Amino acid sequence: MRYVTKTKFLSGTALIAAGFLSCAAMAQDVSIAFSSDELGATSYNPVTSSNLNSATGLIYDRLVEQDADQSYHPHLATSWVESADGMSWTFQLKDGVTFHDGTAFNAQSVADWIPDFADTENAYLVAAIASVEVIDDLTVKFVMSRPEPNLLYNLASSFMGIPGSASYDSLGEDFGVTGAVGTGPFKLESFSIGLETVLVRNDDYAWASDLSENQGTAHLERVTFREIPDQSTAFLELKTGGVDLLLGVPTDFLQILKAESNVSVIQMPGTGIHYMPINVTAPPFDNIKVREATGLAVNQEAIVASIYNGVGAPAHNFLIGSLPEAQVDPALNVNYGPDKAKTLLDEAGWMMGEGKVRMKDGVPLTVKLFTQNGTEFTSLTQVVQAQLAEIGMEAEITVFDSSTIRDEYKNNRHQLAVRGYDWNNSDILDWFFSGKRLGYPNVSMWNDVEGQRLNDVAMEDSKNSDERIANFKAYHEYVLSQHLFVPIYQPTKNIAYNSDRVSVPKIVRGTRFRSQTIVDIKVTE
Amino acid sequence: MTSNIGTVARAMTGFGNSAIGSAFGSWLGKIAGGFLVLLVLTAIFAPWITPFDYAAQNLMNSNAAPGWPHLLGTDQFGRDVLSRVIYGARTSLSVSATAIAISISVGMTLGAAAGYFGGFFERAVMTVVDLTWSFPDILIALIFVATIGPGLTSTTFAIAIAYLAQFTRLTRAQIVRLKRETFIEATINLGAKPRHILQYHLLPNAIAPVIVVGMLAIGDGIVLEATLGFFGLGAQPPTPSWGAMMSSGTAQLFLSPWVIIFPGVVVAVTVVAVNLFGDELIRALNIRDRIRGA
Amino acid sequence: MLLRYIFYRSLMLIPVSISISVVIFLIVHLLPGDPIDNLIRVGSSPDDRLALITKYGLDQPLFVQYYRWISAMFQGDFGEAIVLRRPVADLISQNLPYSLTLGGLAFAFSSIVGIILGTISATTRSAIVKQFMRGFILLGSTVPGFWLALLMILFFAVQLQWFPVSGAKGWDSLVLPVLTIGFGGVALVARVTRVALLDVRREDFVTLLHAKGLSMRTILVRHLMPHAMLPVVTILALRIGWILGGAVTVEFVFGRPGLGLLLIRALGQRDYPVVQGCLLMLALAVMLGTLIGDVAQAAMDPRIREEKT
Amino acid sequence: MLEVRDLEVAFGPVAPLSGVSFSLAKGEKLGIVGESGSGKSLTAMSVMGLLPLSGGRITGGSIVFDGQELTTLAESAYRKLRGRRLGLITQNPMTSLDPLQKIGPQVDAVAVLHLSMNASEARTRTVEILGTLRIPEPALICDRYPHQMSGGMKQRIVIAMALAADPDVLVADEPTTALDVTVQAQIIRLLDDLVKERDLALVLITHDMSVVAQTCDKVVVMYAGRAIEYGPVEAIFDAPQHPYTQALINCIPKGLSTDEHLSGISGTVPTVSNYPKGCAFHPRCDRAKNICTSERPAFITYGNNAAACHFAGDDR
Repeated sequence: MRYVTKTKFLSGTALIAAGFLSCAAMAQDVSIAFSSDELGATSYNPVTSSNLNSATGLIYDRLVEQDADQSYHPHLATSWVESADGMSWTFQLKDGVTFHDGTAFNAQSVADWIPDFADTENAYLVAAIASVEVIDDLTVKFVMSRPEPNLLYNLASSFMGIPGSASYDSLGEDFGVTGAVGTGPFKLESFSIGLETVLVRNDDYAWASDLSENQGTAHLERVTFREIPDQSTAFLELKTGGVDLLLGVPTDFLQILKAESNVSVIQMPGTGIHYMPINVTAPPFDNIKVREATGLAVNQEAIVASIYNGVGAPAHNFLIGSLPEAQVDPALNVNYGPDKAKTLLDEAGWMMGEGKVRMKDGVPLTVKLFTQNGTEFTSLTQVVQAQLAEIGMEAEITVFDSSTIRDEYKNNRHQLAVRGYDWNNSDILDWFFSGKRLGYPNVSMWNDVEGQRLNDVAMEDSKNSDERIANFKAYHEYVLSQHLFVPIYQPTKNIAYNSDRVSVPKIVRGTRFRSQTIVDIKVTE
Repeated sequence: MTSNIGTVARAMTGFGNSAIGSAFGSWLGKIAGGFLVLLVLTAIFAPWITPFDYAAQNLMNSNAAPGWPHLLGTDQFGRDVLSRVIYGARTSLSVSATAIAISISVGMTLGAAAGYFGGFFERAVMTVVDLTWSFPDILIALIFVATIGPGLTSTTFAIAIAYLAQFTRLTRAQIVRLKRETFIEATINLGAKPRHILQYHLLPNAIAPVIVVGMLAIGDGIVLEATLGFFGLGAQPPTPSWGAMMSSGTAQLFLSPWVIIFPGVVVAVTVVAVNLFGDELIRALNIRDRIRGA
Repeated sequence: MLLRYIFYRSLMLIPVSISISVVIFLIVHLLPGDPIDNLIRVGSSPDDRLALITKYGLDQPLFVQYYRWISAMFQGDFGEAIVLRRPVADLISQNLPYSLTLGGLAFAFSSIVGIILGTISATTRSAIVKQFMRGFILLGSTVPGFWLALLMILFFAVQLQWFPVSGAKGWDSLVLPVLTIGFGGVALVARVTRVALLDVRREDFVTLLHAKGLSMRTILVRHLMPHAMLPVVTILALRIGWILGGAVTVEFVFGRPGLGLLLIRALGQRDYPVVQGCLLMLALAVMLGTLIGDVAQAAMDPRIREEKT
Repeated sequence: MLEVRDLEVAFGPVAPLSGVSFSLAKGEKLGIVGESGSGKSLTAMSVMGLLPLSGGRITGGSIVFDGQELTTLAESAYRKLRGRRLGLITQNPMTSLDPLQKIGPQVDAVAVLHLSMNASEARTRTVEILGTLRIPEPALICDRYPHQMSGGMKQRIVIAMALAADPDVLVADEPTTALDVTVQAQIIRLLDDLVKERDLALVLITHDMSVVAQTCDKVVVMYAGRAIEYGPVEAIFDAPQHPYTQALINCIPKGLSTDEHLSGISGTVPTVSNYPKGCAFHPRCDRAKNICTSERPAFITYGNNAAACHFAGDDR
């Protein structure tokens, strides 16, 4: 605690007081800084909100949880059965679970909750559910309008934390702001938008998922989540004891953090990819050879080693390594190959002339390279720019804010861009390469008959998850063969904490650092 | 608004002189002027002066501390900081100077028209001017950059717009003052056309204070450019500008502080020099009272 | 007389406010990009997107959207944030107190310290003090805020650990932000005070005050200061807009909520109603500032009082 | 009452005033005359002890007031004289009053300060003085602001302030220059009356020789920071010794005759930084000889007046 550190500077009598303060601090009280991508949430209403942060998962439990290996684990649902045709799912619910307001969690809670999604931005999550039937107090059945192999994935999302209906209905618009009721290990005590969220322990909690070691109530009694927009400020807070945990440390800070004796860093496999989409409609990238050459110019390994200091992994295709659909034919993976890149450009008619830039019909090979503001992408883009220069391609960088860059995409004013996504499901392929979403999110502007067919099969004709995996893998391989983008980097998720004060499990379960790990955190000081 | 804004405007444009500080001041003024000349020359001859290519990356030698051959060290891409600071002078000075030039030309036109024609037109122009003047310049610039996209061009215009009010106000005050002077009244009475009077009599007489205030505003422009750079707008990589360098990841402040500290020092020294020199100009041209008149 | 003056001066604000609302609306809607992109997430279909556009009326012609916005505004309804999903009025009222506390304190700090320093610098006989003040004022008006903020944190929060690094809880979290903003403000006010004092001191009537046998202190307090305060009040009134919106960088670095940060974030997300609401608030504050400034001038200076009524 | 001897004033390295001497008794009126920049106002400021305001200081000579040496007087003691025994009337009534304060308090302050009166006593006195200065409705005037009044009226207020504590010496620095001609005459007449009524010693600074002729008993003529002629008004007008004095007198229009030739003085007054060597007037003097360009003429007494000219006393 900062105040403890401060008192150390004071004289003897104050030291006694400091002793008391330390005792108070031992009272399992931590503060956590959000990562920069989860700032600005204005509500803890999981149903209607479009922006939820990590604290949400502590207030609400989900029916199922997803582990780092992408497997599904029971939580409020103890087991589930999918019918053979995929047209219904039946869930057994955990017994003895209560909401923060004391009401019992049961099948009716689920039946009351699902319809709340209607007409919200999150409705797509339950779009395949036609109706919810209460079979008995602890059994609930989702009747589907179409097979949805992705249902468990959706149910594990933060947006599907289950709120207490009574409170949800009575608070209305203010639910999630002035009050929030779930079944989670912590209760919302106060929420100052843009500043901090204070949670206190739910002393009745006894229904953690098997991703947590601690199956009882949380060790921590009180958690304060803070919003700190500037990353270096957040780092300094950690250093000076103002916060105990930093969710989401930018990779450039890792080196500095490791030098701090009281700071430990946990690196979790990330759930996204940094990549460079290529606009296939904008010459010279309408020529597949130029696209392939562009991909061969990027040295993923060098990038990981230099700007990321070896943290994270190079990306050679579009999906994160832990997804089965990422295991494609190795020949299709994109690797560094400058010689082949030069040959391909020669073949495409772009010849090396006098200067450093290739020419064709008197036109230099100069292309636009867009990116978003924020250090993460701008550094990467500058290195990519230098690597493209190696094969004689001159890239001019423009840095946009996130809204403007989407507008550029939609108006087809782009050629290359450096961007990233964070999504641990193969349906991201549909999001970025479907011909229905040209411009944005389909930044590659790719509209291909065979591609769309494979997409439709994967999205709509998969009856179960095995089939879905096979279909998406086929689609992924076809996308790779068309050289629509250059995969670059798989970032890790970095969490730093004050190891003098708190203990955090070494192995973090789940897809990200969430409630399942936070209930295991202890104050050790 | 009242004439007191004049004192405000004047106060903002320079520090008043004092009898005692006078000798010391002109000595400082010489140093400041010399520094500025040197800076401009450096900016002009950057390609011949810089020891390295400002954009050449050497990832194996990133974040190197100041020493030989990289006198001011290297940044996270292994680029030479000294070369980038020198090239940055080019960007920062030209952006700021161009912006202020635009600001002056538009501001003088508006201010002259408002001051000369008076009436409703004057009131409308001055209302707008007063409002933009009281609006935080960083917000004006941020909104403008968001509207037309980032880059040096939009940064230039953003700065130009942010300082437009100042010049409009100053020119108007000059014109209003001059209009009352006998020789202008005489010219008007002789039946000269407004355009003629403005062009040949009023503007030439009004220009000196505007130029000096403009010179001082270049310092503010450099700071605003740096602040835009802090929000990731402004110069596009790999083009160096002082602002962009100072904001190139605040993580750098701990990892390789020289990347951020040197441009910061250069900005501070430049702006101080601009102010000192501007003060000397005001004194030399003896236009303190005319600037006050705004 | 003063009341009459305030009344007429306020009437002038009505046409100005209406024009400003149009300008704000146009600026906001001419920004490239739209808020819907920030709402939809992976998995939603293009039809969902269209549905949202219709839901928020973004498919309507601009003048229809303006009419809706402004007529709601007349009923005190700032609208609903599209991306942030809260009533804009709520968002503003949540952020405003932070801006007001920080801005108000920085304002008070820079006025009081600035006037004192300006007076000292204008009246001191010591060349060292004079040059020191000159240097301080020069530095204060040239150092970029974000730069100063970082240095403040490094020194006072990390090295000395006197104050927290960031946040908005407790008085001690206010010290560094107030000092950061105040530094520039103090320099500005000191500069204006100093120049104004030096100006007034050259006026004829001051000679006559001395000839009456009044002491320097009486002259300074009773006669020079009221005059010097005229431009100081003007500049302070003009700074009201800066207080509410100009602290963006400081809010960002110190992790404090505030109107500036809300505006910048909403701007990034193209959350039209929020941007419009914030800008309108700022514009009103600015107009109020100029009004207060003019009224204060009129209250202090009988010449203005008559000229304008 | 007041005796000034060889007064010398410097601003840093420049000495814009030197060699000024005169003396003045109660009831006497002394005129100091000269073109602008000749050092008239500096003389006034020296007497009032207000030179430091503009950055100047007395570097030589003496000013003795009522037996008291003023050049070495401490500021605190000087302050007790100013307003109490030495009154000042400044040139421009438009800018001589604090525009932010009502007339009443500005005048009251003098009596409060020097006569230890309370506010209401001081106000009674103010109203009374304003009345004696022929200001209509003096009680109402007290509640008005300076900008609401005419120039002549303001100058009367300034005079009222100077008189508020019954001073012995009144220094009037070009009191009429900024006023309309009709008002000028009124103010001069007013000053004249006041000297008689109150037995004041008046130092009247002006550039107008005719005012001196009408009003004063004695006159100091100044040129380029020096007194060049000093004596009783009649003597000087009868037999001016210095060619500059002569020229000034020639400038006065004598009557309304249409064919009269009004002479001006050719050339311009030199500025402080380039006072000519020798007699400062020689570049404009039609009688200048070699000696005038090299040697500064000493003061020579000739009859009742004294003049600094190499040819003073010579017949013309």
